[in-house]
Amino acid sequence: MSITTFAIVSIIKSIAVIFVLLTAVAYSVWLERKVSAHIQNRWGPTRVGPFGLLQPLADGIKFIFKEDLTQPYVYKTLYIASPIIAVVCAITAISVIPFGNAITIGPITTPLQITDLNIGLLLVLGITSMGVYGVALAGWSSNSKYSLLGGLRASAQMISYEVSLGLSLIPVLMLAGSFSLREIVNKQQHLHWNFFYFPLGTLAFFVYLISAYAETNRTPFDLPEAESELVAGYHTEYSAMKFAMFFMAEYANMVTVACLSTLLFFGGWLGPVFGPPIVQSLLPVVWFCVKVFFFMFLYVWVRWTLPRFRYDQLMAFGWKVLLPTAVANLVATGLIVAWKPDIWLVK
Amino acid sequence: MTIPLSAYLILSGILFMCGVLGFLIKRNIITIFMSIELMLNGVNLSFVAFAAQWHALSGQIFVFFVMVVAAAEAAVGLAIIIAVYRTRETLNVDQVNLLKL
Amino acid sequence: MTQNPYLWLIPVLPLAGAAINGVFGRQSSKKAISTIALVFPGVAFALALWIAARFSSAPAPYYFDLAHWIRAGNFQADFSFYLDQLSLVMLLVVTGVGFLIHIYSVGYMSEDDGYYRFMSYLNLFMFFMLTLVLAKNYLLMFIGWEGVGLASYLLIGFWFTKDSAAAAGKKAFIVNRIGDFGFLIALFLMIQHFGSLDFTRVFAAVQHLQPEVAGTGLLTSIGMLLMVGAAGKSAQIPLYVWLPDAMEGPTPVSALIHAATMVTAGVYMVARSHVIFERAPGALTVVAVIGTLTALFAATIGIAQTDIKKVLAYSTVSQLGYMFMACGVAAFSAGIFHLMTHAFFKGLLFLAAGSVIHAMGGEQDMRKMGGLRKKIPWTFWTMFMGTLAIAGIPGFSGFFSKDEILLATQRANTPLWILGVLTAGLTSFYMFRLLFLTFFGEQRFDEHHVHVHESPRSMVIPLVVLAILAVGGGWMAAPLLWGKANYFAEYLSPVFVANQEAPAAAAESAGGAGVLQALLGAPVIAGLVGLFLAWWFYIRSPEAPRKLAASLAALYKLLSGKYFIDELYAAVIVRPLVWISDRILWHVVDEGVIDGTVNGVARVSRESGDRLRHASTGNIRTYAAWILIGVVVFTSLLLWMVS
Amino acid sequence: MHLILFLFFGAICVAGAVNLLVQRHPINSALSLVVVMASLAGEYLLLGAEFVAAIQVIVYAGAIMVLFIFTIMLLNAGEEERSKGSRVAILLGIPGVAIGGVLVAWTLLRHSNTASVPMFALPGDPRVIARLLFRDFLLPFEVTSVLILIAIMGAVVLASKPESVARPSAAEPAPREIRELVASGKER
Repeated sequence: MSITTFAIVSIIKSIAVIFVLLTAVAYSVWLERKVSAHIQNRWGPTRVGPFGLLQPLADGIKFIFKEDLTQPYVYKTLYIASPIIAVVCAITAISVIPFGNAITIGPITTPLQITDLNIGLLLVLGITSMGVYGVALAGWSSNSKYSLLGGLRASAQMISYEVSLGLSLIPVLMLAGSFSLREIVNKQQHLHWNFFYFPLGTLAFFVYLISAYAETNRTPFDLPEAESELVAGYHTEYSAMKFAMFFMAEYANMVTVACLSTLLFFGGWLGPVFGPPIVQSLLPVVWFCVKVFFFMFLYVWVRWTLPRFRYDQLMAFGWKVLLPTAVANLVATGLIVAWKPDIWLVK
Repeated sequence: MTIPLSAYLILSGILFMCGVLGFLIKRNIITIFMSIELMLNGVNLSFVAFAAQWHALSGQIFVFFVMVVAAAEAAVGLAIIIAVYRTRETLNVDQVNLLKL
Repeated sequence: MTQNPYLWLIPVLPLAGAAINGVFGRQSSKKAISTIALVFPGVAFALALWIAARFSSAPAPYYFDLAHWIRAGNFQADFSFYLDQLSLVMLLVVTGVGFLIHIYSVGYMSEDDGYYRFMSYLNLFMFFMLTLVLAKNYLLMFIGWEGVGLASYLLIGFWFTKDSAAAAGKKAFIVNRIGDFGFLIALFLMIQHFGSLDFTRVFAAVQHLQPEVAGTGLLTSIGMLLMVGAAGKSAQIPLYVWLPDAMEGPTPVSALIHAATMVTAGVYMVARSHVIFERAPGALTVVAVIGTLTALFAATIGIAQTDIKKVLAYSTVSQLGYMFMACGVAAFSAGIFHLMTHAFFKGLLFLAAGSVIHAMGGEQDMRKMGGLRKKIPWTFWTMFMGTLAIAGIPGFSGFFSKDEILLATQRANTPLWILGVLTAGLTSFYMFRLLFLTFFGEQRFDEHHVHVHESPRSMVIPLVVLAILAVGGGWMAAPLLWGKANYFAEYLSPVFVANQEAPAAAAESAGGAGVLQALLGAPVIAGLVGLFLAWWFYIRSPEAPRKLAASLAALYKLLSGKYFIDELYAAVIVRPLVWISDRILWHVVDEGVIDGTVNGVARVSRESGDRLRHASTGNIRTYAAWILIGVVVFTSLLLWMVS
Repeated sequence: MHLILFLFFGAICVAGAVNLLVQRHPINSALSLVVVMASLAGEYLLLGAEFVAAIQVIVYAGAIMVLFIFTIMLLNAGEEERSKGSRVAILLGIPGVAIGGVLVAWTLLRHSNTASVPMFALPGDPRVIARLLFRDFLLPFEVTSVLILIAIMGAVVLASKPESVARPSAAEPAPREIRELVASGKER
């Protein structure tokens, strides 16, 4: 595999993944509107295409043609830069996510993953922490009190939950023994999913899930851009395309979180595989997509059922409840793993 | 293909000197504080470069400790800056020269 | 060497008396004070007599080590006491005459309000004098030496309210200290070379010292330094100036200290270290010369004095000169004999002068006296006895002791002998001048101002006793006249065993001829001539002295001005010293150097602090720049050193 | 190829550093510093220290710089105005930096013959680093943890509202008095 072939393959893979990601983002918007509607006993978008499937396309076109007005008092450069930062960070996180094991087309067999870094998980953490800049700078550069406050609250929330996110991942690492996501998945063969590593794995999963929701400013934790609170939080001053970018960044983050949770806790692409080799190589991807879809559904489901946290409750819960449990869990798993590395309570 | 060690050292030297210059020229306390962080980063780079050259991982360990200290310093420093701002209403370092509270 | 456990009691008893009087004196009555002041020295005197009585029973030198004092390496000095014939004589003189003077001063000082203080000082003086006399090593002797100096200072300056008394006390003490300086250096030399200060060990070391070491002037220098000490204490030529001023003190003090005991300490010390002086002929001649010169010099001044106590003071100086002359010609026993007789008649003369002053209500100037013969007969007769004794009239103690000295000097070296005889003449002249001025001629004071009265019994009794001693004291040496050996010299011979073969023997051979020659000897003639001249001047033609004084005005002024020695010392030593300490030591050294450095340091730190203050401007960027400069300098230094 | 990457990241670093000096608004210099840190992470990757790069991004770029931006936002620090400031800083500072630079360059060039650094020479494998960190450097690790604890407490106390800090009521006028003093801009 010379350098050139490697370059071509990786380019093809990255284009494919980005395309899939963007469509997934668009259709998660659709998913959200449909599910939220059905939760509220109404139909949601049905006019545009069968079951409203083309609604995201319509939204996209709408955003493109909308008037993009930038206020004079705005700190121009950062005002434009921040949505870009947000989107870039959200998308680069996908590069490390494996969504299936290897696939051989003709002479080339490549892992179904853009790149396999042995510090994969760390990179994801790094990227998410960089994501804070987009939000913070957006809030600040639009130069209005609401957006500033919204930006501050959002970044404060993301920072404080980032800590518990990181700590909740460490038990998974202890079980897997490596940062590389592919390695973690391979460790979860034969239904040894981390989720089933009762009780520590499950606890770790729930801590992860909650802090991930907070990271992406979703549902119970979406105070910063809640309409009733701070008008629209940090992206009040944004319109049209820049607003759409924030939207895309948010949903991209949701997708990343969903992928991560499946990989780390629900055994990624592992599932029963049968049929001819081509089918066998594609089935893991199907399993992976099913699990991701489930988590996306969970996102939407939680959003439209749970009430919103007040800001001090949110911070208190983050620091005084979530973080201690994450640490306790970490210590417990550490002890257990050190004591009996391969013990499984649920066989 | 290999890169001579001195290249890394020159880069860290430049970063360090920029940090020092920033410390001297800038008037905003926060910017001064940032130039200190820049100096620390320059040092980190030379740490890692030497670690790579001597094949001793302990060089990298030192980078972690530098980071920890930098984090602690940043936290306390910024708290102080906030406190100074609250009493002095200014961030210009030349006006913060009353040698008393 | 027999152990005698009572030796240490003799000095301690007066100390106890002094302590009790000193502490409880203020609130106890005069009677109680005087009883204590008399009982303790009295017991000491009795103890001394008891020891003297049993003296011949045990082998001569008694010793008693009271306690260890200094143990420094091989140098050792203890509180140990030593008694041999010489110190027994001194002991008897000191305790005897001292006790008599104590009785006398009870009467003399009774109406003085500092009575208890005076008595305790006297006892204290007795304690120090006895330690000096009974010491077994030079260090203990030195304690006594200093103590006696202290006591004399206290007693001279007893009426400290009087400026002149206080000044005289200070002068006495300082001049003594100068003498002690020489004495100390002698002690150091002894320690250095003989390793000890104990008499027996030092003299043994000196005895078998090789000639070449002695030749190097070690012994001569020690001798000379000891002489300086003695000169200081016994008021010889260079350091005699303090004695005439010491007359400021009460008369018993002058009698006890400046006649009988303290001033003789120098002579005793020289006699005690005769072993050193004998092997240092140079030092011995110096002693002799100083002695003679002092004798002559003091006698000449004595002639022109008008104050009765000053005359006696100068006569004491001159008699001490005689004693040193005796020691100088190695006739130590003669010196000690004269010391003893002098203690008797000089003590008597002073006490008599005291009672005259007492009678005259404090008047001391002879020109205001005259014709007291009838009014105070007891004082007159006792004083007359004393004058006869001191003038060397045959039959009285002075004749025996002084002539023996002159006899020894005649044999040793004639020029000193001639001066000696001349001094003898002068002595008798000024003594009889004193006698005729005070007791004969017409009264030069008006009756109703000064009602002359005889002194109380407590003062007269000591006078009588001393008069008897002054007369009888000399007969101990009488056998010399008719050929037998001089009893006193023989008695002292074991102490001065070294020069056994020297003059004493010669005295024996010339036994027979000695009688007549002694009687008609030059000193007796000189004495009689002095008597006749005094009679001629002051009885026959009272105006003669005035005429003579007018004709020899310059000489007379010189003598009455005491050769202006005091002024000389003041000009040569005191004023330059004061100038130096004022101009240089005070302004230049003290203020300039010491204060200068201290204030300098303070000023430097303050100013540097002030200058540095400007460095801390509060501007953070300045600090940063300074830090950077520091870093750069250090790294360049480091690199420069490394490369 | 690596040289190109090294030069690329190096150039970004230097550009970021210089930008930090040139920019007048602190937010810009803060962002340029973030850029410097990210490019440094790239350099670490080139040197093979992946874990360090990741940590650099997470800790430095992700946490510390966020703190800085927070402070800038909270205090809405404005443009830097040209106050005369200390002459010493300029007079001594600039030559000092120059000499320092010369010194560093001189030493480096004198040692320029040192062995070159092979790429990815040292796989900064987290497993090895962990073993080192928790065995050889355990004490420093614990000490730094205490340091961090103290820093947290310090920051909380310092940055908390004055009411919570025991401020003697009598001293209430202090801030105004100081403000006037400062406002009058009395230069030392």
